[in-house]
Amino acid sequence: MTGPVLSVRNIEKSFGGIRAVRGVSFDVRKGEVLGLIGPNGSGKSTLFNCILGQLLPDAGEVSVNGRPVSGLRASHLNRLGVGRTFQQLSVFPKMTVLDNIILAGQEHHGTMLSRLFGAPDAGLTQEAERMIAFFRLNHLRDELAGSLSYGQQKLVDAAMAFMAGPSLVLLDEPAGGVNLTMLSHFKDRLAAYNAEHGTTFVVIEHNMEFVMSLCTRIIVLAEGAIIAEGTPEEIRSNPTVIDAYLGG
Amino acid sequence: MSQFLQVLLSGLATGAVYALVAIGFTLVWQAAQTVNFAQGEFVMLPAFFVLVGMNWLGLSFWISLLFGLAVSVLLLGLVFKKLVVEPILPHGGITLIIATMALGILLKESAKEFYGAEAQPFPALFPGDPINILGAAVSLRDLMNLAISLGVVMLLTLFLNRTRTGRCMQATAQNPGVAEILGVDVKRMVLYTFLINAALAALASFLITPVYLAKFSNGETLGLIAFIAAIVGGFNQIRGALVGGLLIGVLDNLTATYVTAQYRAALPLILLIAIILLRPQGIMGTSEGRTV
Amino acid sequence: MRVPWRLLAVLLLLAAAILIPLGQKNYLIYVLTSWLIFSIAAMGLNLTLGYAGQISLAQASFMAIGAYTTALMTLAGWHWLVALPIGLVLCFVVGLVLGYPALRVKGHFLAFVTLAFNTLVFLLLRNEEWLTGGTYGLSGMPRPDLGLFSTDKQLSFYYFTLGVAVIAALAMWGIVRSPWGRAFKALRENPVRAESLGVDTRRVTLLAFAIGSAYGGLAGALVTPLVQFIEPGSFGLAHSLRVLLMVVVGGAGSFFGPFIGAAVVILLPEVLRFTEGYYLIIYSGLVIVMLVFVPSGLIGIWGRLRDRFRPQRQMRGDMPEGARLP
Amino acid sequence: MKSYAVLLGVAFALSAGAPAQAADTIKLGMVAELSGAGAPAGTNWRDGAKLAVSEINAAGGILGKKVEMPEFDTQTDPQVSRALVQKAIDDGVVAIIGTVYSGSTMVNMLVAKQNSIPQFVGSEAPAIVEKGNPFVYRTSSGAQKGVPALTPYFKDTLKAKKVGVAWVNNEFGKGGRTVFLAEMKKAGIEVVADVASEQAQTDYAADIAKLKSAGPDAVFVYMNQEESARFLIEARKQALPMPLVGEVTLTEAKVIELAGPAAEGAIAHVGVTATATEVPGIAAFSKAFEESFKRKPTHDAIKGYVGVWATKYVTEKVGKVDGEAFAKAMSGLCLKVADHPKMLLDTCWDNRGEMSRPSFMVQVKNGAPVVIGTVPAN
Repeated sequence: MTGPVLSVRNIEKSFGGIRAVRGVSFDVRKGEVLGLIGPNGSGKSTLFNCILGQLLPDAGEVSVNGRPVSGLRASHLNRLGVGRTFQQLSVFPKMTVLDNIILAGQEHHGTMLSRLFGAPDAGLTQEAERMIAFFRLNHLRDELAGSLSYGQQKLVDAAMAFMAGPSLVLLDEPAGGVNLTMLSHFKDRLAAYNAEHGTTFVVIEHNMEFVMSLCTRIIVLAEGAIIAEGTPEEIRSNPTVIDAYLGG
Repeated sequence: MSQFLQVLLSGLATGAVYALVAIGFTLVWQAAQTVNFAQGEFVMLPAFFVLVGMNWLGLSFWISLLFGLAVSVLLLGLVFKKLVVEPILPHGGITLIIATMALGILLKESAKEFYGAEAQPFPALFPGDPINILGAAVSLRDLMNLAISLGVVMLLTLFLNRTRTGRCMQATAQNPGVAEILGVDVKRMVLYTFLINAALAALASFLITPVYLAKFSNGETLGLIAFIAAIVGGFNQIRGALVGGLLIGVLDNLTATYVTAQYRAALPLILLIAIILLRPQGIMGTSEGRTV
Repeated sequence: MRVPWRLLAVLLLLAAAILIPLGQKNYLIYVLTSWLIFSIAAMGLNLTLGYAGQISLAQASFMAIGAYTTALMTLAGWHWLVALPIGLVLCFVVGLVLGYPALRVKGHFLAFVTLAFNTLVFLLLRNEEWLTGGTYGLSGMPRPDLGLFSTDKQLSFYYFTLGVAVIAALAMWGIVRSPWGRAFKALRENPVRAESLGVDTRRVTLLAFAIGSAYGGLAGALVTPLVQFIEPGSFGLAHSLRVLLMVVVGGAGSFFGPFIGAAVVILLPEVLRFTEGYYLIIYSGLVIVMLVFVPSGLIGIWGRLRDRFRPQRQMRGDMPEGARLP
Repeated sequence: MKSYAVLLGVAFALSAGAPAQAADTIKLGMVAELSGAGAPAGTNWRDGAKLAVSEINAAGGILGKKVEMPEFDTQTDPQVSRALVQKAIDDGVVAIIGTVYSGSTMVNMLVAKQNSIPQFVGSEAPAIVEKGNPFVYRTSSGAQKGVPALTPYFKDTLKAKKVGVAWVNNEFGKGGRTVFLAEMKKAGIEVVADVASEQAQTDYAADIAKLKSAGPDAVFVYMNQEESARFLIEARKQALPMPLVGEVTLTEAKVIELAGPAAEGAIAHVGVTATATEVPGIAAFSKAFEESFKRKPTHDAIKGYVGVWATKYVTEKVGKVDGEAFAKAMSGLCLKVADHPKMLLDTCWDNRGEMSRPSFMVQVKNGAPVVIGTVPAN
């Protein structure tokens, strides 16, 4: 694959006269871990939602592996190889961890009819077990997802996002509300997954420590536009970024 | 020509009453995200309250109308909101919709058990004597139905757009969360909506029952027609419900006269399916704001 | 050792269903048969309402499609077993065609479309006399003869219906446990997350509605040989509403709910006979009260009782960090 | 793990048997539309029958046994009615009294037939007696007898050349309309407007407009009570000029009450009417009914009343409770008022259960139906 995995071109989005995103463009190459940061109200959530198709941009285009995706429904986008995690807890609380993870893979296996009449696990149990082992969740395999701790649920959420073997995963504030021990385990797993599978990540995050240590490249947004872009080291020392954060 | 005019005018007169019911339905939909499947029964019942006032309490007809209106607003507005909608809404929209279906049965059967299964005559508000307009016989009653319905729609629109309370109600309907932040007493506004709905239903009841006769089963078709009018016209618009009501009233009569009487009941239904297929936001509706 | 218990209970009930009608009068057997038939219809609607969260008000119409298809075909000399699949496929296809436009739009549009459809079907059945016999309906349909087992007697027809109901229930069991059923459960618990994992809400819901409709057709196909007379009035909106309330009363979304709901609706007039005309008032009033306090239906009452007498499963507390953010 | 306890309870509740019946009473099964759309007709039917039962018991019962009449509410649902006829028979009734709605009767008469139980019905659809069922008997003439009785009125009295027909599109209305069309064809009268309306229809503007522009000499109106009343109200509004002629319903007291002045001048052929008070039996019946139920009897009340009395007369003629013998006795039977006063009028049944008796032409004058002519039994 030669072209960028994710390509964002001149995205514009206004809400009743307020220009939330002003002509943002960037590319993400295969295997990159891109951090998207910015102060509150910088437009990063709007941009994120435009990429995910939740919002229709006023102008510009988002394409994944060269295919325009604006306005696609979430399930369609997922089938094009885009996985995501959620800011809020997003597991299926009354299903077991194993079932949660099998579910995350099954829509990519077979047809609707084979899902109706085929094997009850859609042939995914082994794959799901591997994913569980990868995130070190073995002891929780048969627990109801809703009975897990907050951090554990975040892990399950991430495992689900990876289950379909996506080419691009969008992580929406993965570190929010997770304690330190758990966080380092989480970061370790994400990095390992990226290293093993070469999956591209786009991370939106407030926790600077987490972003700086996980990402290979960072884009800083302020007032709807890109104000800086570079490696974590470059961003850390960029005076514009520091101004934007301090100036609010 | 006189036949066409006759059918058109009669259709408008009936449609105007459908519109009243549809508007109430739309208001409740906006305020509480509730599809009230008992709406037809809400129109059937006020006439019986009036009959109770006249025949059991011995009140005069006009006093009974006020009595009927008051009881309707109390029972179908306040009590409905407090005893059915408020406790069930947290369980989800579907649960509430089903509850209103059960409520429809409850009201219908109650009217039957307490006032009898047979239709009852209901005094006319206006004389039904025909007036000849270009060969079409139109009664004062028809004209008054039309005038009152249009007048009420106009007053209601003025109220919603020009008064503070009205604007607060609109804000509540559009975004209760934001309305709350802006200091609107959301609960009170929702309650007002229910009271207005009950009053509109009572008014519709008083206008049509002289011709339709008071009968426990009257709500069945009326409720259905009201939804259809609301959806066809556009769910999020008062004028949508008005247009929908008039349209259905006229089309129903035209179909019965010129196309087929056997399938006259099918026309509104086909219209409904076509609208959902082609223009789900309704004829007058805007697609935004219909994110329910 | 939880599974054998449940299995045992189901087997016990099945044994009861086999033994109870023996030596009973025709009326009771008739009531039991219609209980089974309505249970099948309610099972189908449960898939639409309980699992997919969409209101359908056309279950009686699908029963009508099933009933008229089998009636016309058996009257023309075809075997019931040949007519049945055709009726089912017809219901399934009609379900797809009907559900497609309604499910494209968010909201409760399926309720309105099915409401309209139910009345349309009634009008068609009444007006197209050349095919359906109009208001006079169709009569004299033979009961299926299964070679060694003739269903002409009331009791043998009951066992035949029981057999069909058991097969239908097993199929439903398979459906809700399949990967497709899992997608369904996921949709119910967290639709946004499910969509983001590739679950196509519209298609899954549409399929649920179509399968639910086919169950309605199956119930209708059994009505034909049971009553041996069908007419449009037996498939009106009131009947759709009745099936809907069965699902709700029993417990929408639970596997056994429809059986309980159907039993309640069929038997309640018997139990409340002493109240004469008031039973519908009492019934609908009870439904509203139930929706206020136990929206999950009679099954939900049972669940609550169970929770009261049994200690709840402990939440895992080994990693209690992280505020449970809203 | 959830529901078996509940299911089990239900199952055992079901298995409770029916109570044993006492041998010194005779049970008649009142299977009628006590709720649902048919409730007005059904309750009148029941109350007429109730009056007959109390009179019969006061006069010593049937074959010296006291009469009981358990009630079964069909909810105006044909399938329920079928189940209830079965239940009534399981409970040991010797005759079924009901149902009134033809749609229900068509279904449940099969059950009574299978069990050889006589059944008096209030239904008027032609199809009921066309099924060769020897156990079903009408309590009023079917449409195919009642409607033809009108033909001479259209032809000779009104001298109509072209007529219109407005009918309610259910099995009742359709039956009447079919017979009417055939009759008009026979009589050489042209039908220029054929207007169907829905059951429970409320808006008759289009129907009347159509009739008005077709301009027939007279209109035949064949609808249920409320529909008739709404039709009359709209007809008056649009000043429909020609005579409106109905069969039975159009001049009923309820219709007159509902339609008010709009009912003035409406004409109907009535099989047996509570207004025909010059017939002594009918006058006495009306009086007794009003005393018991505080309202005027309807056509359906008279039918229920006659049905129960006929059960008594015929059972006593046979001398025992025996469905087969009852059916044999009914075939071609005539009950003369002279010997059987409670039949109210001389009544005969043919071998199919169709009934005939003298009937009346009635017109609404000054808000009350007045007999304007008598039609002999046909």
